[in-house]
Amino acid sequence: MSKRIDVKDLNVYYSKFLAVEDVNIEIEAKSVTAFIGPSGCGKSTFLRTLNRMHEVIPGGRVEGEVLLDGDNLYESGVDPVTVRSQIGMVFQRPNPFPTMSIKDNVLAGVKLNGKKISRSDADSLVEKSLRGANLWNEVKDRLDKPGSGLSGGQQQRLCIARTIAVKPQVILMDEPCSALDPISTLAIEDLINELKSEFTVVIVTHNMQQAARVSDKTAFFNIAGTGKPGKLIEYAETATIFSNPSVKATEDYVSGRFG
Amino acid sequence: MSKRIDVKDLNVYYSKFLAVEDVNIEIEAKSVTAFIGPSGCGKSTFLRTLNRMHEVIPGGRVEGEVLLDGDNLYESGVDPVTVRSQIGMVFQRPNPFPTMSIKDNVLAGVKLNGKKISRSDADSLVEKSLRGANLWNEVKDRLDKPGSGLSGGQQQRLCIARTIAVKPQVILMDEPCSALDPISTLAIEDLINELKSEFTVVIVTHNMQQAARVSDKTAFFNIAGTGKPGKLIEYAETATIFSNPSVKATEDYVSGRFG
Amino acid sequence: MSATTTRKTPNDSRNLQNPPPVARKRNSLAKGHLPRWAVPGIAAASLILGAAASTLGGFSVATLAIYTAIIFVIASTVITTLVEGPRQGRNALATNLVYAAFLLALIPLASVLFTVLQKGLPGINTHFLFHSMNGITGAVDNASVENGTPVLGGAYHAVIGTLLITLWSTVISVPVGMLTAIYLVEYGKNGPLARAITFFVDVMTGIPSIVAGLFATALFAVLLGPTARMGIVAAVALSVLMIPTVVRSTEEMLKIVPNELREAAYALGVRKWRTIAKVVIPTAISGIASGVTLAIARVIGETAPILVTAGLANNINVNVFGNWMATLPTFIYYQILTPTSPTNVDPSIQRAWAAALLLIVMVMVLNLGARLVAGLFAPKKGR
Amino acid sequence: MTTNALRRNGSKGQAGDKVFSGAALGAGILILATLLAVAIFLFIQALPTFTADPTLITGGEGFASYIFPIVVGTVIAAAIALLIATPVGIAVALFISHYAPRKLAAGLGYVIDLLAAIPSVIYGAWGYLVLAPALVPTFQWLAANLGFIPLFAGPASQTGKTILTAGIVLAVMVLPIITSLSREIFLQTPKLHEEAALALGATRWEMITMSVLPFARPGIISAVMLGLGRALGETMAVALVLSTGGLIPSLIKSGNQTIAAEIALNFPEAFGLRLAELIAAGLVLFVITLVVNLIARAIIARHKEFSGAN
Amino acid sequence: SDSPTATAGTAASTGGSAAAVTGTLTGSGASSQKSAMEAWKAGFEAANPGTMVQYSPDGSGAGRKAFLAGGAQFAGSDAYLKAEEIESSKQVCGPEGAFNVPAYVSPIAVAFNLPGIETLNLDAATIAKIFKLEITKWNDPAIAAMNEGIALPDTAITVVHRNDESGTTENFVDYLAVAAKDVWTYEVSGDWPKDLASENAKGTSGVVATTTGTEGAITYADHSAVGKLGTVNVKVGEDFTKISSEAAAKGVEAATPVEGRGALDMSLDLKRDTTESGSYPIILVSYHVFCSSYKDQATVDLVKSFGEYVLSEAGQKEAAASAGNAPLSAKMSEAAIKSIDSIKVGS
Ligand SMILES: Nc1ncnc2c1ncn2[C@@H]1O[C@H](COP(=O)(O)OP(=O)(O)OP(=O)(O)O)[C@@H](O)[C@H]1O
Ligand SMILES: Nc1ncnc2c1ncn2[C@@H]1O[C@H](COP(=O)(O)OP(=O)(O)OP(=O)(O)O)[C@@H](O)[C@H]1O
Ligand SMILES: [Mg+2]
Ligand SMILES: [Mg+2]
Ligand SMILES: O=P([O-])([O-])[O-]
Repeated sequence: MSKRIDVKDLNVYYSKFLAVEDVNIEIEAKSVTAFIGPSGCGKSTFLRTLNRMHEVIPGGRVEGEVLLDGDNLYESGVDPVTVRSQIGMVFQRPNPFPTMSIKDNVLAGVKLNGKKISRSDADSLVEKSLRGANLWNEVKDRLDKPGSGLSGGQQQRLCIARTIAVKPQVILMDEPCSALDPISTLAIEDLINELKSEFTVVIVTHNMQQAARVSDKTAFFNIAGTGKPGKLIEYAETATIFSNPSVKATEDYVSGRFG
Repeated sequence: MSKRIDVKDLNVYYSKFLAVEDVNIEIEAKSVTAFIGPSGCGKSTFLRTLNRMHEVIPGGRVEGEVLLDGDNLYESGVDPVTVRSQIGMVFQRPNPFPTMSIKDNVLAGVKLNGKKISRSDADSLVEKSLRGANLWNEVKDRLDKPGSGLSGGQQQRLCIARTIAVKPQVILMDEPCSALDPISTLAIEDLINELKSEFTVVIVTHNMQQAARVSDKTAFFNIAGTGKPGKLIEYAETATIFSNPSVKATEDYVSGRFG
Repeated sequence: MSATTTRKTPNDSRNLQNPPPVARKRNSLAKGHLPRWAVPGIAAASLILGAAASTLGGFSVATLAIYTAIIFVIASTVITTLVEGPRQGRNALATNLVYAAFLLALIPLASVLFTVLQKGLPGINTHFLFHSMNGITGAVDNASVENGTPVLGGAYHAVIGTLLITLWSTVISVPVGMLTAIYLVEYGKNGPLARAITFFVDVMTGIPSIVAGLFATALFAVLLGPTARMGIVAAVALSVLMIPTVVRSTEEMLKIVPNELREAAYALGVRKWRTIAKVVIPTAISGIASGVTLAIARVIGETAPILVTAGLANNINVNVFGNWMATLPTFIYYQILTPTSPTNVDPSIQRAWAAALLLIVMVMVLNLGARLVAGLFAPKKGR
Repeated sequence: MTTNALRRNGSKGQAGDKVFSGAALGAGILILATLLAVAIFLFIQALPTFTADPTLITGGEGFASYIFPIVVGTVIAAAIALLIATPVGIAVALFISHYAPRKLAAGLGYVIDLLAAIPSVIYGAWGYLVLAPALVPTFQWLAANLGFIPLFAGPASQTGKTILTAGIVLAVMVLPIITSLSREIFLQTPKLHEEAALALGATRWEMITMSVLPFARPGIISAVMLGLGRALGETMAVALVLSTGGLIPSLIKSGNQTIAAEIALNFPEAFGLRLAELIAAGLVLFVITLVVNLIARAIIARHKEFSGAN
Repeated sequence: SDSPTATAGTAASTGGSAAAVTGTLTGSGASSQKSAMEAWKAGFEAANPGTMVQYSPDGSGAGRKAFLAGGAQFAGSDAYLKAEEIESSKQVCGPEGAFNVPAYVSPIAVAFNLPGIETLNLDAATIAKIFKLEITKWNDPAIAAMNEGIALPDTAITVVHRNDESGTTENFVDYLAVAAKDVWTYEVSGDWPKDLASENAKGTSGVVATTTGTEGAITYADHSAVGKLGTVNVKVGEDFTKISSEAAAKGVEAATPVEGRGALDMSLDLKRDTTESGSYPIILVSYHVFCSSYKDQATVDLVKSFGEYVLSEAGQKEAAASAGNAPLSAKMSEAAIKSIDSIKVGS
């Protein structure tokens, strides 16, 4: 099962600083949406508002609505925990739990919430998730070793496996491949394609090729200058964005002639 | 001034684990060399042996020789501090000093050398280095703010600026652009091209296009399987590696058909 | 391009079959670096000079050590500065001072431990360990001194008292202290209440132990009447002393848990309290454990607050909610300050030092236990 | 308005969060309440001192002139303790975290922690049995050679039981507090930042000053404050080691007194107004701690923006 | 185990007293009584199975305070209750208030550390001058005059006094203020005069240890605790009296009851300037303070039987054997027992 996301008139603040201004976007269920744009334009910031992770940052707050299949995430009475267990997230920097083994890292989302899970279910979930993240072969012999002993790329894939394991309805990924080699990247891209058949995926990427390869629709964010808020400039079919964008800035950016 | 690096019969260990085996490579002065290969094959590990940063990791040690213009870095009596001040390094993860302002971060390495530096020299050095890292415009108004307040991409560019500022003879970069957007990436690539005229640059990258764009020679590392040591498979002119590699694995890797 | 190499033009072949250059010059990277024997050399010279200097002004091992250390620190700093430059000189100085500080810190430790062992070991035996002081009078001590028989009476009752009172104060302080630290780091958001708590916790560290004792006495006098002296009152007094240490060390440790980990857990839909309990605390557990151990060590040796809260007993009492109790520090205190037999103080002094040894061993065991616990949960990598 | 599906099962498990945050808040408030109760207790008990006829106060010249020398003595003892223990403690912590061979480090840390395990009575006994006599020759040397400095004015104490000795004993007692807290924090310095410094060609010491110490700074200040609390409040060791007396500048003569020791020494026989005086002395100590902590806070706050956390 | 002396068998029961008493008796007070109290406790508990005595040696002041607050059933004190304290005792003790009985006599030695010299003869004025820091050398003519034939060294005198408030100090300076009133002009209190800066230490054991460790040092301390230190023979009348239990008992004989007290009260005014040869004037009489009535019969029985045990010949002997103090004279004991016997159940 997957769900659609509709964002209406969203402003995102860090205390008084308006980081992202007036975003309206509709993300369809069972699709992959890519966010692209120059560094600092607020892609990560906006992405975090989609599962209320933005609130975790001191001073972080939003105005506007984010609807998950019509239900406003920010309506009073909505528990952010519920939101986040339905909308998973993979971060820019790999952050496995240092106190846990590789296996426990994968099971973290399940176990930390105190859910009981049988041994065999756990084992098969671990294997499935790690295979999905293309990490199984590398770690299958050391599932009980700490996750922090892996290389950067391995760690990031572990984090992806961990997110997949909770089977969310939407998966947000903030430059998930920026620490990965092409092989792992390809595997993840394949995985995203697989996930798409069941889940809604939103991905921030700096890699134009990646955006072109994996996404159905692409959103281009830009920023007018330092201290100014980031804005959604153009949102359309990926093919359109890369071949026939309607805004000049988008064209400049995707063709690398920017700035 | 720049120097060449010759590596002879180098084995790199983490305690008893042989991470990289028997590397022989000659890196020419005033050139850009790219290291590519799948995740976990030991690129970072090997790169760190080139300025003895490997020793910082518990259990990290090497066998063999690394010659900087004929002087063995690992000869007894050589101070790693001397080595590192001649061979700078930019890391995979941005690591600005959180307790220093942006300006002090740039000057951190310069101040170490104890040379008194006049205010105006310092200012111009800061500007030059930040411009070189394509960060000047974004931070020029907040040079006295902490470096940790920047976005990931901005932080990484700050680290590059910091390394450039000490004017080392060799610059090692471990996936310096993996957290950067295309614009910053392009700027850094341009910068590498500029640096090449004076310095020796070694760069680890997952981005094949980047390797093709910036490097004169490319080294392909590979690993036979988990627990096996990484090896240097092929080392040649970048054009050769990408168009006419002599080893099958290289060809598979650069064309994305690997594994 | 250095001219110091005899190397020919670089060759492109991947196999380095060329023999290494025959007459290589001295490694320019090693230039201006002290040879390996320099440090032992300077040390030996310092020892000789130190011996000379100390004989001038009355020889003793202490002055020899001090002079040698000072000469070594100065000489190696100066020589390193001259040969390797001021940066290396400063580095050498820092290294020397850090080592010297460590050795310096060992001196009182060694001296105290030696004193305690020397004076305490003779008194350690099963009689001492498993008997109370019940019925031991000055006459008993006089008899054992005059007849040369073994000293009677032991610290068993005080060991029980120490364990129980410390256990209860830990049971009170650790939850309160840790929860407070959690409030400060995870919930307080540096608001006015959090800042007030942080500040007053610091102030609390300065409460003299006797005041804590008097406070607990007054508190229980209000609650239960003036006769209320018992183990639990002492435990409350000790808690007042312990809580700030627990809060402070836990707070510092929680603060340095990277936010990334919290975010990772939140993003998995983990509730905040579970994130704190299962991710944040385990990551910081090693530091928290040593903070708690420190806090326990801080109060387990307290005398003054126990005297006014738990009284003094010679007999075994396992009930912290009734009757008086002795602890090892109060036992030691009275054995030293008012010996059982004023005329023959040796048995009391022996019991006091043996009890001190016992107390130190207890804290050591506690320390080891804490480390073990910490090791089980601590981050699996790192130093 | 349609019901929000996210809200429906939203409260499930939320109770845990409420209970936990409530407990955390409760604990914090309990501490504040306790401290307030201690302050009220001190104030009520001390009140007679402030209303009494000044001639009835010990010394006969009112509370201020009674307490002033003891306050100064307390500050001297604590200052000596911190002047010794802070640099040594930080250096020992650095030794364990960054200098000692890795395999030894944990054991060495444990050894230093042992200092915290020794009860204050034992420090007191060790202080007057071992340390004080051992210091007598040094004091005599100081009096003979540096006697022109008021701090070392002679004649030196025959017994060695001086405020300097008490300060040294306090330093030893405070050392493990500073060391163990600093060490834990030094060990947590992000590898990234240490490597950043090393890669710039920093020596070990430069790496420490660039990344370790700035990162640990607030923690070090907290550790020192904890140590200060111990030094200010320590009763028994000072009572046993110090040969007390009126305020004198010389550190090597008997004399001076600390508040905590003054309370401990006189409390058993104190009665009526005298008792109120001693409690008032405790209140003064409380205020001193408050002021010192205010200053420490201010120092930490000044560098907040650049704090190492996150 | 709670019976470490099981094999030693010293605490032999001397036959139960008439009425079998049980219960816990709580006392608090002078630390100087701790050793004697341990002996009384052991003897009393052995003779009366089912009883427990707990005594906290918190100090006389703390003990009196606890007693007056109802926190202890009796107090041990180095000084008798003052009139206003007796007045305030009526709150816990009923209309007749509390009373003092002597329980413990301790001679205070003036003890010094001069190798090879075991006794010195000194008069009150010289002792006062030494402790006033006016005489600073051991071979001072004033000392030499009274000690012909003793080779006095040219050592500096180091005065060691108590740094805690103490009954020993109070009795010692009381002696100086009375017997050498021209020299010793300081106020009599348990605190050593602030103006006389010299070495000091906590507790009797502290001053003894410091004196023992410092050659040329002199102090004052309970006679039982001075160990190997030399002691001063104090001039009484024309003779020098050597310190002893007998001489101390004689010193107590010379005391007179404090005026204006109730019939039960046995507070004593010590006569420090007695000239009766063979009596030792630097003595400390330590009291037990009881209520004249307690709430219930069980408590009354317990208090009476303990109080009387302390004053009995057996009790005084046990204490002397353990604590090295001087026993009360038979006459004084009898009078004190009579006082205790009249304790009754109050309203
Ligand atoms: N915690 C924070 N507090 C205040 N401002 C912040 C914070 N994090 C980011 N910002 C600011 O918000 C803006 C958007 O940052 P954000 O990290 O969302 O950009 P981004 O598009 O993800 O960049 P990158 O591609 O480098 O990751 C930037 O100007 C940044 O400086
Ligand atoms: N600190 C360490 N201790 C032990 N083994 C390590 C350590 N760091 C890395 N390794 C192991 O060494 C091997 C090489 O790792 P390295 O980080 O050099 O790979 P890499 O090629 O840089 O990978 P990536 O592209 O993901 O950065 C891997 O098997 C890794 O698990
Ligand atoms: Mg981002
Ligand atoms: Mg790497
Ligand atoms: O018995 P003291 O009051 O002198 O301790």
